[in-house]
Amino acid sequence: MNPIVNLILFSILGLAMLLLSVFAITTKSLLRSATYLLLVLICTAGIYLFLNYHFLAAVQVSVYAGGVVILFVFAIFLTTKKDEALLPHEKKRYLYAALMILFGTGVTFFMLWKSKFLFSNNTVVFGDEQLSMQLIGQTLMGTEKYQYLLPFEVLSVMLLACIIGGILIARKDKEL
Amino acid sequence: MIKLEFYLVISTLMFFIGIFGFITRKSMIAVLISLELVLNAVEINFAAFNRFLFPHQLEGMFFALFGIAITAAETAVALAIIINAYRKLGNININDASKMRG
Amino acid sequence: MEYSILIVITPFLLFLFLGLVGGKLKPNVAGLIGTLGMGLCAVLAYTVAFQYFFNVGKIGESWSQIVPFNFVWLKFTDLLHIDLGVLLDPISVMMLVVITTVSLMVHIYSLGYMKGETGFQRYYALLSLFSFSMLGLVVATNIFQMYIFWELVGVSSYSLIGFYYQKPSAVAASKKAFIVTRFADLGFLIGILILSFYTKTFDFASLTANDAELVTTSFAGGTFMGLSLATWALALIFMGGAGKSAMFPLHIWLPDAMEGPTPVSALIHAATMVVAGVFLVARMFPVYFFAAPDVLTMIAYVGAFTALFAAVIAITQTDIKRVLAFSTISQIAYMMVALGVSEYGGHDGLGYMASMFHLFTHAFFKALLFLGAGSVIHAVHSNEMKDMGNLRKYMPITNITFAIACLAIAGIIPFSGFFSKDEILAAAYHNHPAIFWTLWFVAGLTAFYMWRLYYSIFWNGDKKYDGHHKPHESPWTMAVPLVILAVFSIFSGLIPFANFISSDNMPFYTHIDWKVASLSLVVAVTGIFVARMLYRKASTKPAEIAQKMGGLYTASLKKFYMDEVWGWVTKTVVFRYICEPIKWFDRHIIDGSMNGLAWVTQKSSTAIRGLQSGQVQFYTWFFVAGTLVIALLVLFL
Amino acid sequence: MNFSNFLLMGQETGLIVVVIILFFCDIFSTGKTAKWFYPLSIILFSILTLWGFCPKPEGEAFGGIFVTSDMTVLMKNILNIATLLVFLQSYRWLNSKEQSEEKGEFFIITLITLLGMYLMVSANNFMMLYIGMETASLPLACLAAFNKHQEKSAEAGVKFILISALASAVMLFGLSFLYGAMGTLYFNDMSLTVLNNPVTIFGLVFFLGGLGFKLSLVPFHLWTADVYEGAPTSVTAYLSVVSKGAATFALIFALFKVFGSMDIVWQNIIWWLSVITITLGNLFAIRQKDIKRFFAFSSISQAGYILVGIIAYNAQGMTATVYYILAYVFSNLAAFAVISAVENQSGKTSIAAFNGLYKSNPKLTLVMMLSVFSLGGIPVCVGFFSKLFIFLAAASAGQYVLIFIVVLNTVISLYYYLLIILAMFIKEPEESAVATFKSDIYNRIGMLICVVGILAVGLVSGIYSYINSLNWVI
Amino acid sequence: MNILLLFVFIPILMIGLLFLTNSMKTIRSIMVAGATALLALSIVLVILFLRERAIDPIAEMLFISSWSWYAPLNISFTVGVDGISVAMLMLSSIIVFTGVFSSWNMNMAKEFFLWYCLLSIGVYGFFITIDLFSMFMFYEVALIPMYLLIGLWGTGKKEYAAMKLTLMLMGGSAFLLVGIIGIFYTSGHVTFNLLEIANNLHIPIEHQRWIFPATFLGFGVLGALFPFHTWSPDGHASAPTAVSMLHAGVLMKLGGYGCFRVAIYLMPEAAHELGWIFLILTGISVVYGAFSAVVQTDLKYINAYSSVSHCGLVLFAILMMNRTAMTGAIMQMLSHGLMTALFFALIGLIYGRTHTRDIREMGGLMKIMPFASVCYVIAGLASLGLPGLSGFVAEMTIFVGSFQNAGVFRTVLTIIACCSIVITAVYILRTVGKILYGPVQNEHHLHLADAAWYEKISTVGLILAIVFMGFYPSGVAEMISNSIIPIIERLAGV
Repeated sequence: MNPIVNLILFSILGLAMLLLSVFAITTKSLLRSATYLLLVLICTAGIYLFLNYHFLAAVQVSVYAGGVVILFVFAIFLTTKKDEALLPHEKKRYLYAALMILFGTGVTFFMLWKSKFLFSNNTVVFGDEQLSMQLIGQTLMGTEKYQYLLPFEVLSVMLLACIIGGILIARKDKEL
Repeated sequence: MIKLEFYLVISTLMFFIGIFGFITRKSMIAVLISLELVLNAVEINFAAFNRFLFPHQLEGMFFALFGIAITAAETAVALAIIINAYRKLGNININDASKMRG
Repeated sequence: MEYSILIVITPFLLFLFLGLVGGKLKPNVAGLIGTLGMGLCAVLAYTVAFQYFFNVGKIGESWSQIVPFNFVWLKFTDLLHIDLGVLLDPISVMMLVVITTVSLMVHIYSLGYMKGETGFQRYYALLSLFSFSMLGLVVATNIFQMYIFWELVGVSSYSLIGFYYQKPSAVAASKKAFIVTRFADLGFLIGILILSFYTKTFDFASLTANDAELVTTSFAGGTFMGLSLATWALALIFMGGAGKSAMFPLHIWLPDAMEGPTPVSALIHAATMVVAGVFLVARMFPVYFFAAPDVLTMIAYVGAFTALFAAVIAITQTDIKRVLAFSTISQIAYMMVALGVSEYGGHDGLGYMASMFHLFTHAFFKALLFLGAGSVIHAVHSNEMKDMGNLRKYMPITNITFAIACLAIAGIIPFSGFFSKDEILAAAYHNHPAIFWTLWFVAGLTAFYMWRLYYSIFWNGDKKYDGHHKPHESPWTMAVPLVILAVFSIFSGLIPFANFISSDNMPFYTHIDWKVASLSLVVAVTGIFVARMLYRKASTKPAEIAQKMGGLYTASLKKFYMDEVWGWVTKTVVFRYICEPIKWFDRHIIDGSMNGLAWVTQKSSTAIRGLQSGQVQFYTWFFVAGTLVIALLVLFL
Repeated sequence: MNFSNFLLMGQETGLIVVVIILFFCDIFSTGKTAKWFYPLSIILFSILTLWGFCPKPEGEAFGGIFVTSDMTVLMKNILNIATLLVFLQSYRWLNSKEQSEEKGEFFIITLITLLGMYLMVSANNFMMLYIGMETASLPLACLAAFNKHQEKSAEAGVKFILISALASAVMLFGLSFLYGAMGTLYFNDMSLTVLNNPVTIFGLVFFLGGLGFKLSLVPFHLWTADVYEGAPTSVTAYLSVVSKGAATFALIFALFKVFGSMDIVWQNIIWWLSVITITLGNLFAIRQKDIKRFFAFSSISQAGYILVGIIAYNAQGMTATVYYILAYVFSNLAAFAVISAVENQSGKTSIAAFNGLYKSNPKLTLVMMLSVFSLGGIPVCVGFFSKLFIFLAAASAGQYVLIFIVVLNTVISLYYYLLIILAMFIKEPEESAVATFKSDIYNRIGMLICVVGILAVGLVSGIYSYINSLNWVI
Repeated sequence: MNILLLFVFIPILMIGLLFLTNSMKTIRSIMVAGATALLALSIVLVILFLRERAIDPIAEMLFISSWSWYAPLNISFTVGVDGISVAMLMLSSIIVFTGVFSSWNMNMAKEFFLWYCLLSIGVYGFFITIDLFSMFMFYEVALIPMYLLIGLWGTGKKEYAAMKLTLMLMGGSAFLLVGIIGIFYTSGHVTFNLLEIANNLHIPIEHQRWIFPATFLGFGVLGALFPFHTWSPDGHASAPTAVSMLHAGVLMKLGGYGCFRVAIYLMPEAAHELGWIFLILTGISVVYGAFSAVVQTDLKYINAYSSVSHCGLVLFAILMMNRTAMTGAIMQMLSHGLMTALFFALIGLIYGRTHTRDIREMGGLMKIMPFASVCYVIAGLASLGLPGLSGFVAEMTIFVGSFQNAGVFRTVLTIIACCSIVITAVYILRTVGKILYGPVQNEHHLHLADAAWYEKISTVGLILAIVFMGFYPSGVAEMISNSIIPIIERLAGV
């Protein structure tokens, strides 16, 4: 692909993502918010595609967009009464929050700007080749260095705990 | 040419936008949605670093992968807890969850 | 002569015995045991005196210092240590005799005087304690031993003044006596510290040896505020003496001390303890003379002023014991003057001898006066002159002995006071004419107020007494000491004192200086005559004269407001302007700052409670902001 | 694939086995056998705990993601002991009417979080550390909301999950920069490439923020009190001791192994964190009225002390810190044992409920007293020794000023600990005071262990020497 | 087995036995037996010590034993005594013994004595150990029981007073702890043993400059050093009798002993350099305490401020840094310990009967309870330095010793300190005059009983000790003085 086209596409994607993020956190309707989130997540998958991490993009779409957002939607339905508007907070809170994130962005950018080394060697050109599924599978299931069987297993145990916990907490209890 | 810092700038901005939402949103679920933004931003970081700086191993990418999984689990637990809170408190207004203080 | 230690130890054992088990004894038994013990002491003291003066004391031409007994009690450094021991030399032996004699008389006298008082046993125990302390003081071999016993006599004096502890005035008087003397002792102590720091010894013998060479050399010219350190040290030591001996302005405790039982006044506040200051200066006389002659001069002036001052006050007092007390102050001041005007060696040291001589005679006649006064008080149950008069008819023995004592103190030949006072005047006459004339005038005053006292008590109209309280002569236990002391008062002046006591321990010859003697006799007789005119019969003349004198009379009656001055210093300055502010400072500033710390902690705890608002979003804000701040600080600082 | 790797994971495997057994027992146990579930869990877990003390092989597994050494084994043992003590305390609560159905869940979730903590301790890779940490926190949120009948518990759950998720996000943000700066997440490799550059420092600070949340260091501590107050007492105990201990171990390994060469930077951070943590924790603790909240702030300030040991950056610091955690386990859990006994008896958690406790329950009071004395650093309780060793460690790094500030803070901490003593011994009991009661046998065993621990661990010097003899660098 | 360990084991044994019993009679017999055993042990120790000392006049400490404790940190538990510690042990035993009798009728006696024994463990332990670590440990062991002893069995503002006392003393120990750790590390973290640090190691002067003030201040707070003395009046006023006795009698001595043994002994250079600051503070203490006592109306406050003054004198003398003054300081500790314990015993006795400590509400007690009153007078006289009682010997040794220093500064300070003897006389006599003499103020007091037998044991025991010391000071002084030589040599070697 043409690098320039690439860049333009990337810029559009990035800008869209940021804009959608802003919408997601400013919209008054929870459902809309969830929808914007979904769009942001899909855009992110696009970003991963730019990085040639197709598998990651797929996971992003299926897990996030497919799973998490649906969860959100269910939760919203479960917890939101009709015509319940989300009143905004008092202005002061926005001010403080804004100050803080401006400060945070400033610090982070300043830090990035100061670390010149990151900018000097990032001209690596990466091709279009995809990561092979085999490699991903081996990495996920291997026990050598740079292979992640153990985290994978632990993650499964954790998910078990979360499921048990989630059910325990969310299920309706017998009345006492 | 797409540079690394583009990714970093996007992720940083998204990170802080998420934080902003986290602090200012009134509904617990909205707060959680903001949190998703934050986590998403971080995962972009990992992937971008991996691809640009250390493409020979897949550490960053797998970190992002596991991150997604964990985020999902986290969302599930958090929503369960929020639903539980909704039963107890009657709404999901985060300001109401401040009985304990001082 | 090791047995001389027994003189000191016996009263101590008596004290322990009477103090611990006295309460279980019958009062009389306790009193008798005390008296017998003191009798034993007296016998021992006489034996020692005899042996010393006629047997072993004289080595060659001079009187030696014998130390039959001495041990290290407490070692400070290799050089400085407190020894306890017995030092026998003319003055200490003389003092032994005086103390044991008077003490014995008082013991006997008290058997009658204190009869039936509660705490009779305690009284005897305390008397024994006092005797022990006083004896220990005079035989001290070193200045620190003297200080130890100095404090002990202070305490025994305190307990005896406060013997009637339920009487607030007695308690106040005892407290005053102790604190004033304690204040003086502070000077004494500091003086000792300075002296010993330079000389590295406490020992009297070392200090005084070879014309006090040790002191004069070791001080080596150190000065402080323009005066040499030796002067300071000795002046401070004199301050101790002045306190005990009631020199102006530290005399205020003595009149109040009359709150104690009269025999106690006789023993402690007339004959023995109050002369400790004189004894101290006498003991260190060579040191004073060679190392700090300025101090001696000061002593002379202080003495002269005190003598005059006390005599003037004595004229107007109406409490008979107070008259005697001021008379005591005045007479002790005489002794001090004598020391102050004295020089060293041979006839030049006449003042020294005279001082000791007067101490000796004064002890007897003043004890006699007090005991006589006690006898009177015993009879009329009052201290006030106005309650007395015409007592000669009821109390003949007391009357006669009292008159003898008055003659003695007035200095009428041939009573003992004449001889000793004459020597003092003679010594002053040659060295300080101004002082001589002062003393001369005081002698006249003395004669006047003593005879005023005498006439007021025993004559002064023909006052009748009610049947119930009819005065009567005292029992024999009280009369016998009076008689014995009267004998002493008459004859003790005839002792050739210069043979025994002199500034350099070399006997010398004295004669009566008739020019001085006649001057003093004239003024004494005048005084007596004036007193006789005014007080023999009841009349209004004294009151009229008092009226005419106006302010002077009132001032004298009020003791020149010295009590008030001191009262102001203690109550206002010390209590109100030092102690109370300190108390306030302690509670509010010091303690307040400690509590303030706690308060600040509590306040800051409350101030930051807002952090814990319960709002998750605030927590998050704080969380992220905290992280960012830390990052900023670490990155850019 | 090489399964011999699992041989090195003795304790983790054992734990999983226990979880599985309990899982099935929970599923298949019915009304009658249900009452055996609790003793069974205790016995199984005790066996696991005891087994932990058997010698274990050392080494790295899974290509260096996981490392086990005698030190990590000991740390896990300490966590085991603490967890066991928490279990022992929870008997009455779990058998209460509200909770009797959910015993199994409690054990399983707790043990899985414990597994997460094991992995935090043994992690030799930041990804592993992160996953371990998430495993340790997410289910904990469920535990915090475990008392479903209480509003407070629900609120605690919300607070915990939201902040913990944010903390993990912050930590991830930091980790991503660390990864960016060093190109790897393996501790061993990172320690070779670590450089004192802004990205690394930035990453380090954010990483510390994430762990600071678990350790509840100021300024990451604000959730602590609310969650501790709202969560069930046993969960609070677990949070305040086990979770904190695991975080400490993870932190100390990360700092020592990875950031050793930039010690000046993190020592500075830790210095300030420790000072403000202790001070703020103390200031808050002073005026608490609820005993669980009180212990929350107390544990915040204790976390500050832990940092004092870490700051030493040497073997002595490591030993002192581990020893401190051990001491803290016994001291703090003794207090929670008493709190839970009182709470289960009377339903009250206010400090005022403890007024005059000595008159009704002297033995409980003595346990509590030993506990607060130990926390306050009074000899001969173990807290005295552990504090002293922490200070000695800091002194070995020349941190005298820090020691001084911290020691002065102990005076404040003593003040509020004495308030507990004051309430129990001196204050007159309220009208509705806690009556005399007998706590259950399990809790009493737990208290006994704590008391023995408090009194013996300090005086028996062998324990410190043993910790000191362990190597922790493979 | 080292004989010194018995000092710790006996109280531990007592604690164990107390746990097992509940009857008042058994409790009392345990306490009396234990306290007597401790007293006997102290006497035996004195004899053994003197004998050993005669054989071996050079060794700095005797009966040294050392057990390695925390080997990785070079911490050992080391015990050993010299003349000073023996004297302090003797003092502690006397006061523990008499304290038992003074608290004969305590409510909750079991608990009281448990804490009491714990307190004495701390005190004994502090005096027998010669390594900083154990010293500090025992120091804190001794402090903490105070809180409950005052808080539970105290009177008046007891909670406030107990808290204040504990916190201020703990604040002091905070300084101390930093100092001790500093000593350990700056001397090369080889040992905590005092003797080894003193003789084989050296603390660099730049470290001494901060360690010396820290340790001195740390111990000084316990020694009621101005301006950190305010715990003392409130604490003493609220404490029960035996606790006041033990606290003022022994615990405050820990401060002086520690200043002496740790601050001065280990850091002579800094002591020379910075001693003057503390010298001024202690000088203020001496006079300030005395002046404060003059206007107090509560008996215990009077005595507490008097303790400030007397303990100030202890530190003052220690800082004079010569053999005589230091000997005096130790003697003053003994003397003050005994007489202030006697005071508190008597105040407790009086308070127990009259239920007031306000001197304005009392009067004429001499008539009502002669025994107690005479004892009070004796205590007062000891306090104002009457020869023949312990106070005199100690104060004179201090004054003479202090005066042996050259230089106007120290001389002037000594003279100022001397002034305290007058002020002491003022407040003692004021108190005695108000409460014992004069007419009886309150009719109800007329029927009060004199001291009971157990109170008599306690007071007479203390008086005997005071008198013994007052009459035979040279024995005590010599034992102490010999033990000071090593310290003096170190100071001189600077």
